[in-house]
Amino acid sequence: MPVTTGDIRDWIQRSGQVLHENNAYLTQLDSAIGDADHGINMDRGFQAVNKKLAGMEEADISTLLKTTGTTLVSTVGGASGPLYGTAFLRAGVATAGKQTLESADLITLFEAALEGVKARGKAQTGEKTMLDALAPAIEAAKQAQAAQASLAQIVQAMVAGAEVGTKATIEMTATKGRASYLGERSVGHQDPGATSCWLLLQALADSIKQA
Amino acid sequence: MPVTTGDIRDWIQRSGQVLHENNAYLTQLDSAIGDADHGINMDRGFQAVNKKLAGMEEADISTLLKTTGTTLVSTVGGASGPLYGTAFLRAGVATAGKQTLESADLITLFEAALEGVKARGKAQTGEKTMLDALAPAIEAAKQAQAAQASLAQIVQAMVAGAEVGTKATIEMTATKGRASYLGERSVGHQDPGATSCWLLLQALADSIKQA
Amino acid sequence: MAVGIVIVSHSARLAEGVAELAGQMSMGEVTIAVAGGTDDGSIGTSIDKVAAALQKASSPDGTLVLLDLGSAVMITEMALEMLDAQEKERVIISTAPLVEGAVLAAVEASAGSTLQEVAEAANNGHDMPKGHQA
Amino acid sequence: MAVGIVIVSHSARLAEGVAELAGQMSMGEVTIAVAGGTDDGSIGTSIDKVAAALQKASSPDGTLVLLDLGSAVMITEMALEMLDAQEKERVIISTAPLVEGAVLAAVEASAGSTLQEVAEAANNGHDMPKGHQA
Ligand SMILES: Nc1ncnc2c1ncn2[C@@H]1O[C@H](COP(=O)(O)OP(=O)(O)O)[C@@H](O)[C@H]1O
Ligand SMILES: Nc1ncnc2c1ncn2[C@@H]1O[C@H](COP(=O)(O)OP(=O)(O)O)[C@@H](O)[C@H]1O
Ligand SMILES: [Mg+2]
Ligand SMILES: [Mg+2]
Ligand SMILES: [Mg+2]
Ligand SMILES: [Mg+2]
Repeated sequence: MPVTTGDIRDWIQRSGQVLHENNAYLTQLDSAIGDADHGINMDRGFQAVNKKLAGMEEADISTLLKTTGTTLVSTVGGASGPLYGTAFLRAGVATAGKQTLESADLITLFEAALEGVKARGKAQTGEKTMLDALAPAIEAAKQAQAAQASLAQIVQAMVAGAEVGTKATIEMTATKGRASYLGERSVGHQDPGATSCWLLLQALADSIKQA
Repeated sequence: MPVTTGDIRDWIQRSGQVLHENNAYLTQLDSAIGDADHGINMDRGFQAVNKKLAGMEEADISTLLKTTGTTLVSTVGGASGPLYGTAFLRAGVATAGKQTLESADLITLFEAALEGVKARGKAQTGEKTMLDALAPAIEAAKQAQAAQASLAQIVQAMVAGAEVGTKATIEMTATKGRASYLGERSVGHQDPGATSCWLLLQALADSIKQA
Repeated sequence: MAVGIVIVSHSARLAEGVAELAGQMSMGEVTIAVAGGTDDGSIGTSIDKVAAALQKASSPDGTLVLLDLGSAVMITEMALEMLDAQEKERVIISTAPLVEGAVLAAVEASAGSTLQEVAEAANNGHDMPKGHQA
Repeated sequence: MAVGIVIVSHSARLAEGVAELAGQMSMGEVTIAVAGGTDDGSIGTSIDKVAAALQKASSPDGTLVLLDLGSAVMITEMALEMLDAQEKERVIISTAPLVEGAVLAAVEASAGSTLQEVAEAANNGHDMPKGHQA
């Protein structure tokens, strides 16, 4: 079954809920290697997103994603704002005109998001950022797709890839973002942005399962 | 006639008056190559000094000078605070125990002040600062003394030396203080601190004439 | 007209303080616009504040943007992307230290210098003397 | 106990903003005391405020003082001269850029580093990346 507009809407709403529930957790992760606001930032951003989307009953997939992007840019207040903002904006552009998303469309969506984050933050994988969850998630999705997995399985593979990637950030030294101010001392801590990325993918998996 | 405690008190009071009258002028000079507050700073400082001294009827020369110094340090708020503050403090130390000041004592007083300004600001003459008024004033005093001039004539010579020195700052490039941020553009403007130094010496000459 | 200056900071007080300090050296001859804190007043950056500050400090001679931390660069770039190409070309994002760069840029801009000169002056803030030289 | 940090600025808002920003990165584990503006609230420095901040941020591990402009060095040194020799020895006046130095110093101090290490971390603020590196 392809992903519908309703699934995307459910995903974004669910993301808001999940990030709200994980506000303290993400903020605590950020307190170890940053400025203790990542949970606050993401919660604030997605609350604004969902308030905005509530008034947009007729929006299609692309519009939902773009609106999420611009709203995150305007409301998050931290580095994750322009980063996730660009990710969702590019995802919106990549899905223009689509009423549903097949596996290939979903991978295209996330590849566009990945390119957006890379372009915005000038980071590569291995620098202990959200990229280290997103990039392996997409790799896993592609492998699952090559192995003829269903769309639901592909998304499950993304979640698993993001989980592995997020946990791998623990051993990384941060070279981008505030955590880079800690240098070697950033080792031993899980990156908050990678963690929120993993949570967002988990929310997508749950929305698709639900559907 | 030697300089008395009353003369020193009169000098400091008169300085307050002169600086008050020249608040706008000094501030305008500072606006060209600084932050437009030198007149405000000096006026505020000497107002505080004179309020302080009003309650110290029994103070001797050294105490008057030291109190002036500490009060300037506490109240001026700009670079001229620690600089003039140190100058007056050192002058107070150099006149310890003196009930009156002969020519030699006066020169000692100002040499101590000069050393204080140099030590505090790590500047030399030629850097477009108050030193460029004070140092030539002392040079002129020494020459007058060597020529057997009276104390009043020596002080007059100081005023003349400070005037020449102050005007010479117009052609100098500032290499210390805020004016140094202007680099070559500081040329063509008279240094506010040199100007206030000249005014202070003029006030001393007037106090001695008055006596 | 002088080059305009924009101060982007995660803290509203910090941005205003920098503008206050730098403004003292430019005697009101230079527009120094601030974008400090988030829209709801907490610590962070706001694209709307940055865009408004860019607008306010906009000058035919150009605008120099100074930032407190590297993480403010991204939101500033997104604000710049909202400008038309011509306006965008007249903006430089400085890598200079915020306070020192802003003071030196304000001095330079008040002398009527070009955007390039103002940007270079700000860069002298990397090694502004704070021993006894100044 | 961590190395203490003192922020000396001509502007009260600037000093408080820097403390706010740097404090975010040290999670309350580091005392960051401010001395901003004159006693009457105008732009300038106050020896009493500097002395009070030095007292507040005093730590057996030492104190790092960061300044906005070179002209704040003199009043800071006079405030230091009021301390006893032993206390004075535990204070370093940094030449680092104020904002960048304070953030890096706060991070370093919160890790329990020595005064020398905190001072060196602050000095990395001279070239804190503000392009896309951070
Ligand atoms: N240049 C970058 N590229 C990719 N991700 C980044 C970059 N800088 C920061 N991040 C991500 O942003 C997260 C921090 O987000 P957040 O705390 O909301 O912002 P801030 O650091 O401004 O407080 C980090 O954990 C990291 O994953
Ligand atoms: N390092 C220094 N040594 C000697 N004099 C100095 C030094 N720095 C500044 N000055 C003097 O101080 C004057 C400026 O005083 P003021 O405007 O009150 O202080 P600020 O520059 O802090 O606003 C200058 O004109 C100069 O004469
Ligand atoms: Mg954060
Ligand atoms: Mg933040
Ligand atoms: Mg001044
Ligand atoms: Mg001043």
